Amino acid sequence: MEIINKLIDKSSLSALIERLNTSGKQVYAPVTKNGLCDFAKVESVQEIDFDSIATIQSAKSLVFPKVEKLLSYEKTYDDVIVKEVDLTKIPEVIAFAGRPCDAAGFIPLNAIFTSDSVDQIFKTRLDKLSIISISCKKADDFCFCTSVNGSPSNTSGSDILLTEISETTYYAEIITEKGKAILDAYADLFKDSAVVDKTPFVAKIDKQFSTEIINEKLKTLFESDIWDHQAMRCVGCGACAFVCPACGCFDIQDETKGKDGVRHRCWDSCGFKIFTMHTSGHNPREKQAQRWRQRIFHKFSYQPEQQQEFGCVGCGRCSRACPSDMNIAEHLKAIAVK
Amino acid sequence: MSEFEPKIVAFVCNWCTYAGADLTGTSRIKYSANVRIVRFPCTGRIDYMLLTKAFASGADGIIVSGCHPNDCHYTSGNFYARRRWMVFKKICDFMGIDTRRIVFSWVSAAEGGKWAEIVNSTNEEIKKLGPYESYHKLSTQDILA
Amino acid sequence: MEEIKKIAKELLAENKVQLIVGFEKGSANKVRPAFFTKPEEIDQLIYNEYCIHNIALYLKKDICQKANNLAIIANPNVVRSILQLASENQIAEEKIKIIGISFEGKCVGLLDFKAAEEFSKTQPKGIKPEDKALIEKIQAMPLEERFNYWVEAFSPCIKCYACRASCPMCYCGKCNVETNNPQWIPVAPHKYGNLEWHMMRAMHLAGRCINCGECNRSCPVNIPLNILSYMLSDFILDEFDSEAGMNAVFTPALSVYTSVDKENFIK
Amino acid sequence: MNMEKNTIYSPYKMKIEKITEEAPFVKTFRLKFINDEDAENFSFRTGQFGEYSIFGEGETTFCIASSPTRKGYIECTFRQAGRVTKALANLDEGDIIGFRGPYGNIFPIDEWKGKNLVFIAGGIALPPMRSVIWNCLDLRENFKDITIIYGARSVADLVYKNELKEWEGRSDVNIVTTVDPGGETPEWTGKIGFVPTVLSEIAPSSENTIAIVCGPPIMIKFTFPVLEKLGFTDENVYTTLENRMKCGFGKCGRCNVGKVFVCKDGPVFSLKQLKELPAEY
Repeated sequence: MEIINKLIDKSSLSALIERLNTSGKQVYAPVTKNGLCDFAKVESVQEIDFDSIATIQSAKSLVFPKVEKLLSYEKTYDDVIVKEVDLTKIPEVIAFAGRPCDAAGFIPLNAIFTSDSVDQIFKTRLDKLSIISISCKKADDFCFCTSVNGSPSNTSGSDILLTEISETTYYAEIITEKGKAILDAYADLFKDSAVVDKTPFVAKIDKQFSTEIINEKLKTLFESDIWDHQAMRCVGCGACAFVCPACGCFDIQDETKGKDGVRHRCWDSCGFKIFTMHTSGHNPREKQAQRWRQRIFHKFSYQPEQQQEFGCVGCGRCSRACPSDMNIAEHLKAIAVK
Repeated sequence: MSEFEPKIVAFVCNWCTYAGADLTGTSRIKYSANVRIVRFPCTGRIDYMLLTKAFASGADGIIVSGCHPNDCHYTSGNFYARRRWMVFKKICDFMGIDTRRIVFSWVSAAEGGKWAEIVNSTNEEIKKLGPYESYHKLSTQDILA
Repeated sequence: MEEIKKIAKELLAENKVQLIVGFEKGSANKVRPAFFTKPEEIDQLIYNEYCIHNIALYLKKDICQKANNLAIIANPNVVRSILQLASENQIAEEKIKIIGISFEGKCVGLLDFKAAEEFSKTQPKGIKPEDKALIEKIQAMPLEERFNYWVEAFSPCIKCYACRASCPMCYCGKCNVETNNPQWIPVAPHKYGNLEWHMMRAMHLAGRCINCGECNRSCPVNIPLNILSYMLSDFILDEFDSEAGMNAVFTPALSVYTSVDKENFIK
Repeated sequence: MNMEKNTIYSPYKMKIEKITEEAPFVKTFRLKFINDEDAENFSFRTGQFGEYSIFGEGETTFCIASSPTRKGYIECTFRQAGRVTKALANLDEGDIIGFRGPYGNIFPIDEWKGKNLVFIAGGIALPPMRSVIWNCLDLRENFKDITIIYGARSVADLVYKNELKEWEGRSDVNIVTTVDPGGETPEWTGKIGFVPTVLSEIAPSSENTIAIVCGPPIMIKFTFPVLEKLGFTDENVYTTLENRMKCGFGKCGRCNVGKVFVCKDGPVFSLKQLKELPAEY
């Protein structure tokens, strides 16, 4: 679809949020509570934190929650009744005021969950999700989207991208059919516009390396000592993977209460020792350095080859969340010059 | 509506309280049938998480009982347990888990009557408190939903 | 700062240690744990008020386990962790040289375990006043409110286990949460799973936690985990006069007993 | 395959029709679909695997150990080791379990037509092999000589004892069984020695021959060099991997090795393919 250019007044956002809510859609947006900015359900525009550079966690939980029911079951005396999830109950959701990197994150995630075989739960959630992002006015030292094919005003992944072009106005690019559906439903809130050059209105983020170089370098670096060196201070937690918008690894767990039970899917991380450990005790990735290598290789070598998508959008969340300051951009830069 | 019948789980040691409970039975002392006894080698073996597991599995009250001090079959298991209970009770209190629903006691193999009293009084107390809804909701209903 | 560097450089230059665990400049305005094996690398070593990571954690990691001997830049929290680890037979005195630094940032030179014990005792203890106030606030809540407070506080937990991974005392090869036969603690990060996990962890650290606050610092969603452990440490100090991280020979409160322990709560 | 299922995580319900004790802690289940329609729609090919689940304990991964030529049921053989296998071992005939599958790729037996086959298996790794062995034996005229070399730690640990006997009795199969030194019994008439050693003793010709190897990592490690010495090229050596898996279709991420997912792109790999992967299996 060709991008439709529109304008929307800041003062109209309040009406937009309210009307989206009354139409039965759930609106999720960055909300700061107890000093933490994360996506939360909002009912009015006042609740939204438009200033944060990025939420602590990505928007991925809107389509890939940290814990999610895959099926439930009921055990009877001599049988088991399996109840599948009701996909029709999955709500329509708007991801509002996320960043372009949040939106871009859904692309590699979608590739994981829908290539070869389709994960219907994920797909339904994504189909029912509309993404209205806002271009970044600010960036911090951890942002590196421009190095991984993104930008502070990147449209990919978003259905509508808003860019603040004045104190009062957002420039709105309607990118997809889903975006157009929102435009059509609330056409009175939007005004026509010509194409606007967004560059002066968004943050400048220097490009530090390119995904092509990383991909090329990795071809010869598997046995390199760089992994030992970089992973030395890694404590082996899963914070990086869990806040990452593109990490899709999960675990499947059963929980039973009496005769009823559920089979859950919950986030998992390649950084954990037990992620790959066999029952026999044999572990293909015994050392933390191997697990760190897997993380980088998966995002910059394996995933591009399997699914033609890089598994990193440059949001810098992993680096911000890391307790031992493993800065992924810095490490990638080191790989690029290796 | 029928009266609320609490589910009470008793974690008891094999050597004293379990034998004591046996004595209650053989002495034909009648006591509340709301209690389900789980026998352990020693109170020192009772992992505190078992208590929360019991609540999570639908218990409304818990009794933990073993040998009197200095009577432990393994010399000191109940002493270690006593400290652990103190600390566990503290953290439960702090985290808002209802410690009125957890009763600790020493019941020796000769105290059949005391066992009946403990069970009956706990039963009465839990009846007053009602079902442990907040924990059951968190540990069961929310998960199955 | 210069003194620390001098000591560190000498230790490496004179081959007294193979490895020094310290800090270097990190990304943005952060500092980060770093490892030095050559005297010339020491120029990168820094120490300032941001160096609050409890790097005693690395003593149980491969890099330190492989070294025959090492030195560590140790603020009182690190010193206390080392003493506690030593008391649990996790680190030998002859293997480690402690470069002690007070909470004010003053280098006190190399410490053997005896000196470390003295140092540990003279340094301030406790947690931030706002954390203490939070404990009091929670304790003053009615039961149900307290329960809801914690359920809500734990609800953002994503079970990344950063609290465990960055805790020097969490060195078990196989954590209780990984025990799956039966599954002891629920794996899923739902509210109930989170409550049990943090409760279990606090209990396992009871009497062993040295209150460095690292769990709270590393938590990506800022759960006030440190106050759980602190509340227990405080209780244990009051009740059993036992304090972790003060002595290299020490048995944690829950591994010992006295015949006069309180039992007014036991029927 | 899961066409009428709501999601790809929904299992078929299967009834345990028969349980065979193969060795200490090793059992074989014969499973039948509860729903006749499922049974009709279901098909698999040799080499594929499935996710077997006990509701309440979780899922576990085994290959389908029966041959696709034997219709109407599937079989799996497992050693009791972890949480789910322990729970499985406690089940009785008539109990119900879940099954998702089939997943993964296949042994390219169509390409092996007119060739000699050498199967080399160790311990509990015979089950994945058994499917392909029976498949080839049921299509016996398609292949030339069939040799099976199977070893286990001890005589008791040999699985499929009845079938081993049956194969021994067949004139069109050359079977060699061996046990590790010290694992023999006084009655033991087979060989004594490790699989790679026995393999080099027997020295099957690599001429027009495919070798299929499956066993514990240590056996694999020492078997490949022997095969190489015998003149087997990497394209003619196959193995089946079993990494830790959860989902079975390349999403959960844990069986990712290099650019492949063992569950989706494997589990069957030729040695040539294996050598292109990092050694994370």
